[in-house]
Amino acid sequence: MENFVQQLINGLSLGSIYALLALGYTMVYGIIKLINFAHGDVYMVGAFVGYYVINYLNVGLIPALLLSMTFTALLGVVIERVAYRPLRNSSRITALITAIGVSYLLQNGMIYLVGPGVRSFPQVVNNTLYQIGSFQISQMQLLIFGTTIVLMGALQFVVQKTKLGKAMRAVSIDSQTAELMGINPNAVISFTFLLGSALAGAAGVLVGMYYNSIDPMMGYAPGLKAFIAAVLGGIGIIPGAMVGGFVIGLIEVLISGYGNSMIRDAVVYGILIIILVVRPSGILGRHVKEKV
Amino acid sequence: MTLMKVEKLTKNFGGLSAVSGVDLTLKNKELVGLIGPNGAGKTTLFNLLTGVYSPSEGSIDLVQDGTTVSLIGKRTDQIAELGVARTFQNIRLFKNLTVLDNVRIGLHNKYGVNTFSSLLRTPGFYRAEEKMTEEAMKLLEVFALDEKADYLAKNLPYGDQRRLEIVRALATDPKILFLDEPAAGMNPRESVELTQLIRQIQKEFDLSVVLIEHDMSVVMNVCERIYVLEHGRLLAHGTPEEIRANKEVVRAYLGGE
Amino acid sequence: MLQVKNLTVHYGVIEAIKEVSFEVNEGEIVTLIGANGAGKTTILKTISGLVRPTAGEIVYQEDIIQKATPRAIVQKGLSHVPEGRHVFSGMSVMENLEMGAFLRRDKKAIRQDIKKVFDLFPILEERKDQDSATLSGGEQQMLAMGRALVSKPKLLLLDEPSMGLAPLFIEQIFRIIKKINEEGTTILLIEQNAAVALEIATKGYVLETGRIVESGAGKDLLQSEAVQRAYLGA
Amino acid sequence: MRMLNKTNIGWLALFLLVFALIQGAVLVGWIDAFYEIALVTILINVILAVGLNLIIGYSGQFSLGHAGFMAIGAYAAGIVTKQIPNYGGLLVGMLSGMVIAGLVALIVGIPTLRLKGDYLAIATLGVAEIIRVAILNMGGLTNGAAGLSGIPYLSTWFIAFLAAVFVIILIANYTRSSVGRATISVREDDIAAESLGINTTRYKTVAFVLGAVTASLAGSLHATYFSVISPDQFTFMRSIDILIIVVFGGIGSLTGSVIAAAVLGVLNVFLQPFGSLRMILYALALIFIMIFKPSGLLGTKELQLSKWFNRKKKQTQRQPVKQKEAAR
Amino acid sequence: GASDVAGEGGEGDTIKLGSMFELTGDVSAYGTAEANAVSMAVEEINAGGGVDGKQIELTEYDTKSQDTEAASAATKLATQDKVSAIVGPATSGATKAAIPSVNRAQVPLVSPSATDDSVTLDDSGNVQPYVYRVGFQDSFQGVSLATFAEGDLEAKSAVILGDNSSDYAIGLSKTFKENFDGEIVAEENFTADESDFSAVLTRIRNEDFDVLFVPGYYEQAGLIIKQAREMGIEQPILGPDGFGNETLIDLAGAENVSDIYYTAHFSMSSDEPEVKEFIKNYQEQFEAEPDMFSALAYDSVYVIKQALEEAGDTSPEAVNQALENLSDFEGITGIFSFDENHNPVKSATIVEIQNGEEVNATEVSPE
Ligand SMILES: Nc1ncnc2c1ncn2[C@@H]1O[C@H](COP(=O)(O)OP(=O)(O)OP(=O)(O)O)[C@@H](O)[C@H]1O
Ligand SMILES: Nc1ncnc2c1ncn2[C@@H]1O[C@H](COP(=O)(O)OP(=O)(O)OP(=O)(O)O)[C@@H](O)[C@H]1O
Ligand SMILES: [Mg+2]
Ligand SMILES: [Mg+2]
Repeated sequence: MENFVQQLINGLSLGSIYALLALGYTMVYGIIKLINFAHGDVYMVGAFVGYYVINYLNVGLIPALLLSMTFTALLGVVIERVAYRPLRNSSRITALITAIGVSYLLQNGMIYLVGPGVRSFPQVVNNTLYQIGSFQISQMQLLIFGTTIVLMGALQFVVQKTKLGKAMRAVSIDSQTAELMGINPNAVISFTFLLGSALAGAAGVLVGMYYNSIDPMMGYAPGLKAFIAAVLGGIGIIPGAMVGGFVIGLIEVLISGYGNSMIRDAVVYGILIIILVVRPSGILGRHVKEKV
Repeated sequence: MTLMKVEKLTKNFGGLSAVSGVDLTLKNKELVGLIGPNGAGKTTLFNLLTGVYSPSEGSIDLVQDGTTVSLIGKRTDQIAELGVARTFQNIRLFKNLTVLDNVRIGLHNKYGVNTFSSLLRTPGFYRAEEKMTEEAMKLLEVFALDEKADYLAKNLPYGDQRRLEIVRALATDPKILFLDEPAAGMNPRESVELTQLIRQIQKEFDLSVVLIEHDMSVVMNVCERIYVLEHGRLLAHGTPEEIRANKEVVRAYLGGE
Repeated sequence: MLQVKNLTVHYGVIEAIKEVSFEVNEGEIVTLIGANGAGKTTILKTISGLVRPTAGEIVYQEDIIQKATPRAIVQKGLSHVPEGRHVFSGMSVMENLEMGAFLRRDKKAIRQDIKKVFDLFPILEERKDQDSATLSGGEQQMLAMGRALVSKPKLLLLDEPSMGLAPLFIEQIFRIIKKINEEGTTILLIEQNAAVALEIATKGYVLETGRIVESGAGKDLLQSEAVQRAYLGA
Repeated sequence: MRMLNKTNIGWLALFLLVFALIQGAVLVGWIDAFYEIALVTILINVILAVGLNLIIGYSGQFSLGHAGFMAIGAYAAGIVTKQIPNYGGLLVGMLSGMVIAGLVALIVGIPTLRLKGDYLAIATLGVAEIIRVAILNMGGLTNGAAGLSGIPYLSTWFIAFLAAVFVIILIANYTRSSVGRATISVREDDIAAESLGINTTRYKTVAFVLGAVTASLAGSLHATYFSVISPDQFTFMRSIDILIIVVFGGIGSLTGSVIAAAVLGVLNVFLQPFGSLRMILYALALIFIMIFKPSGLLGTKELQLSKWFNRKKKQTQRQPVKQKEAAR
Repeated sequence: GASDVAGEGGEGDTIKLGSMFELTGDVSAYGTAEANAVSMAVEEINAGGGVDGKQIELTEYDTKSQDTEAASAATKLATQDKVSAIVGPATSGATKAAIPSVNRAQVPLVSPSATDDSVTLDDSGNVQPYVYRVGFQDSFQGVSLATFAEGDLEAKSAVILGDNSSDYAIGLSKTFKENFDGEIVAEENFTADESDFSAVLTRIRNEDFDVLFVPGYYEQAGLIIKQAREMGIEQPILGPDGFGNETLIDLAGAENVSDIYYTAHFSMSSDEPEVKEFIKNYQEQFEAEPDMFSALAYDSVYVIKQALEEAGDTSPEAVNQALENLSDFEGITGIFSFDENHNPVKSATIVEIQNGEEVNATEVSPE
């Protein structure tokens, strides 16, 4: 039982990392239906920016976060402007391939610049471990978990309730008609990338600090997981991204903790497929049959 | 002879009853109109009859060679195979395929050979393809679309697209054809042409046609019987003359001149 | 109020509009009629900035707008109800109407205008929280129109507003068009339903394969034999 | 004999010509051992891409699991030919791989192909991962993570060429037939297709199974040409590589897939000496090509000999103005 | 077509040497470390007058961390570039993929770090005629570690935590299990791209055992050590040569790196002048710490140099002959000869780390 609670904590903490990334993923997806494969790599760049500013500018966590978010936000906007905007009217799969290209570019560009090796992240905050009975939870875990929840709430509010959020939805549904309403789709899309990439940057710094390990390939696996989490939760749905992230984190941890870790990934995917067969639009997605 | 019998058909969307308790019969080779205000449930009724939606309540029976088959629980494609074809309110052609291919897809179940013959190109395959093309061209000719057989469907003018959708539906060799606002977006002159065309195909292809239409010149001219829906319920039913004279229908739908 | 001068529009190599010129004065209802594919929709899209012309000039209230973005054009008080409704599916009826008021800041007045739309189209009020994708065809048409009205346009471009509407409602919609016109909105109207459209129009233009072939006062055009033959099928 | 019409003879002649050209180049020594590897890689990629194009381009199903089916074929051929190291073994291995891949595709296809778009993509990705983990855990049969090595070197470029031609003909036949059109109709508009009596699940499944079977064949060739296979050759990234070929050639153009496999194969050879810069150059090439040729090299166009032969008869079809297709 | 000017292996005043490593892709960290050391060694040799007065000309390819690319690169080096010998690649899988190519072209290949036993042997147990390695093979390390665990650590029970998708981990686990007489309490797995090991560690924490064996590389091992120690798992942790990188200590945090034992090819704190020189030069040239990968790759080049000198001929066949008979090679990773299976016969050092510092080294020789 004690173990089980500890494993739940482990699962939620892993899940909140997936969720944090999935939020940015799902935002971008929600507006231009693009599977932004480069999202994980923007996260990686965010981690490296954090690494360098802490090491060379000797700043603390908060300034590092802000600087890193600013940098990745700009990076996201530039990527959108250069690589995705020209493909706005092409098929989705074409844009997906470009996103893969951007992902390769960021990964290999970083390998070229800083080398492929792993490095440890400077620890600017003391990662206090809280011992509650026989369970442990660390300050970083709480921080990441809290950030995820807060950001989810904030994003959901922005998208559902604010004028800008509604403009984002309108653009995602029909950008030409949105233009007729006086909305500037390019500005709205840029803003979405700005927000999504800033989130990725923040995640990079937090996770880099949490695990104390960063490398140019670090975006790949969590990026893929975040994509899966976003789809599982119902792609384009912000609370869905969070739910999807937690679900995957929990499944993974519970299988490692209680099942056969050898076949963990197979079981995780098996469960995902079953969830999707039962809920074809994701956990929180509504399956609306197209009106004909 | 009765071809289709619908009883107490109901469809609820959340709290909304889009169709409620509709009874309807359809006889062999007749032309029936379905009218009603916007949002009355006409399209929803079509969707129920063709299996796109499953009804919340009620029965749909199709009489076939003397035996009755229930359509409840059947998939759209199974219903289509039983001889029920339709067109859509918002045209749904295969836009990036040619006019000819659109029709040949309609003919697929009738002539198409199986996967293996197709993969291996057996002689039967060539025969079937030829027959299919021949028949498709014949159908297109009836609608004066044969000249445009090679056009991509999306490049046809609106009126032609509507007609192509009808040809494609006819290709499945239906006993019943449901047309959802075939004259929408046509100018009055084109509507008149369409009216004649509907009459003609009903005769030539020996089928029953049910037609949703807001253009009264079309409905009153071609339909033998008319059903009127309002708020999902049947408001009236009768010959065009009866309907025109029905005060309720005038209030709810036709409006006074 | 709006002058279109020698407008030419290409889709790739196809010349959809050829040197078209016409004029809409403040307070008028002007209608464009023409067969399918004549280029009516293209003209409206060019005016609202969705399509770029290859040549010609569009002047709206003294401003040359053929290079302006749709956003800038909308800001000047021009609103376009596109062909085929284009409601924002996935957003509720209410949210759709709010999008119509995107550029407005006066919250209270917006609420009043939405109320007005509900008075014009009571069924929309019944459906106000429904996903607009599941509205019936006619309901969507009303929503598209209502959404444009919420933006309080000075010039309203209507592309086949009566398409798919019940007869009773067609009468109503034309009455509504007339009413908003009387309340001070200038209207440029495209209609297949030429008879009714010309009935309420101050003046009309007949379009044939991208060219204007006839023009005149609405009632006069209605009498013109060419129009009768070609579009009314009399 | 309808089979011996002009078009089919034309195709035969074309294949023979290509064969003769390659054979000539091999004899003269232009194609040495190194270029032969590139050639076989291209041929294997042709098979994979043509099969994936059937799934993505024709039936409109977004699959990210092609590498999984390739793995099945690779291991089937690897295991069998290590026992029976001759052409008989190769045949048995190929066929058993194809049967297993087909069955797996059938079993997973029926429930998952109801899913749309990215949901299906995740499901197929999952299927491929499950296949991979299964292979990792099959003990001595598959030799786990270390994989199989010393697989007899049985496939030659000629066998790969024959297989590629076979797959191209098979899939082209399929797409240009009534069932192929039915499959396309599902992609274009499944609701309309259903209303015409087309069982959409069936055609999606058939395309998926065919794609899986051909991927398995490619895997068998891969195993018996490179002699070494391991589970990490068949990851998600391998599926992505195939997807790139399909998109680069043009989604829905088999000719495009063939050409793209060749172009990217040559590009890879060309970039090899660039060391750690090669992936950067490759990434840039990918981005630029997609931006400047978003619909792929050929769009949906195909090389059609029938058109060529009947050119005089038919007036050339009025090509529509290029229309910006909204993302679907 | 390929140029046919040169005789095999270069002519006149140059010797052609091929280098193929994982410069991009999953394992590019190891490949890059090795490729760096190779080019450094070649520069050194050339600066020192070359081999028998001939300069070495290095041709480098990237294998993208993909097996088929390894096959293709090996073929290109052997047939088109006509090199005398090939160094690389880093991993066992890629090396095995290159074997058919080098066999066909009959060009020797020296892999610095392919550790899988079967790399140098074919299925029927015959030696692969053209393949050599400089690192330990898995079985040797497995045996050494098991012996060390039982002997020096007096362990009666062990838990194994390895990467189930890596042949390295599987090979090591297998021999460790076979040779460890105590009880294997549990065997757990993770995958290489993970960073969070808390689930398995929580599970392990409740087991009763004496030593934790982590057959894996420093990237994961560093994190495992950190997370295990933070969670209160205090047992000694045992690892293979894959631990051999300074980053391990950075990742785990020096305070957590105590009671860590791993097999090493050389000690970073060694007093040997060659080792010191190597470390200094590497640091200067690449602004990074060398690790066991780079050390092995560095030695691989010198192995080939020695073979070239002994052969007195640059033809691949002659170099291969010389490699077969190579003995008493003195490198920074030890003094060794190749046995009949082309494996180096050398002793391992088991390094002990306490508080992030190397405190002790125990020599383990092959039996
Ligand atoms: N999937 C759905 N979910 C919720 N409501 C729906 C759905 N489909 C239809 N409705 C509602 O059911 C009612 C009937 O719609 P339907 O499309 O059948 O009307 P219709 O009679 O065809 O109207 P029109 O003539 O305008 O096309 C409408 O009010 C519509 O909003
Ligand atoms: N996006 C486009 N690409 C290419 N051609 C187009 C495009 N849009 C319209 N066209 C062509 O331009 C011409 C004019 O089309 P437009 O839509 O303006 O006609 P319309 O008068 O509005 O017709 P309808 O009454 O059918 O709505 C037609 O020939 C049409 O095929
Ligand atoms: Mg309707
Ligand atoms: Mg129009």
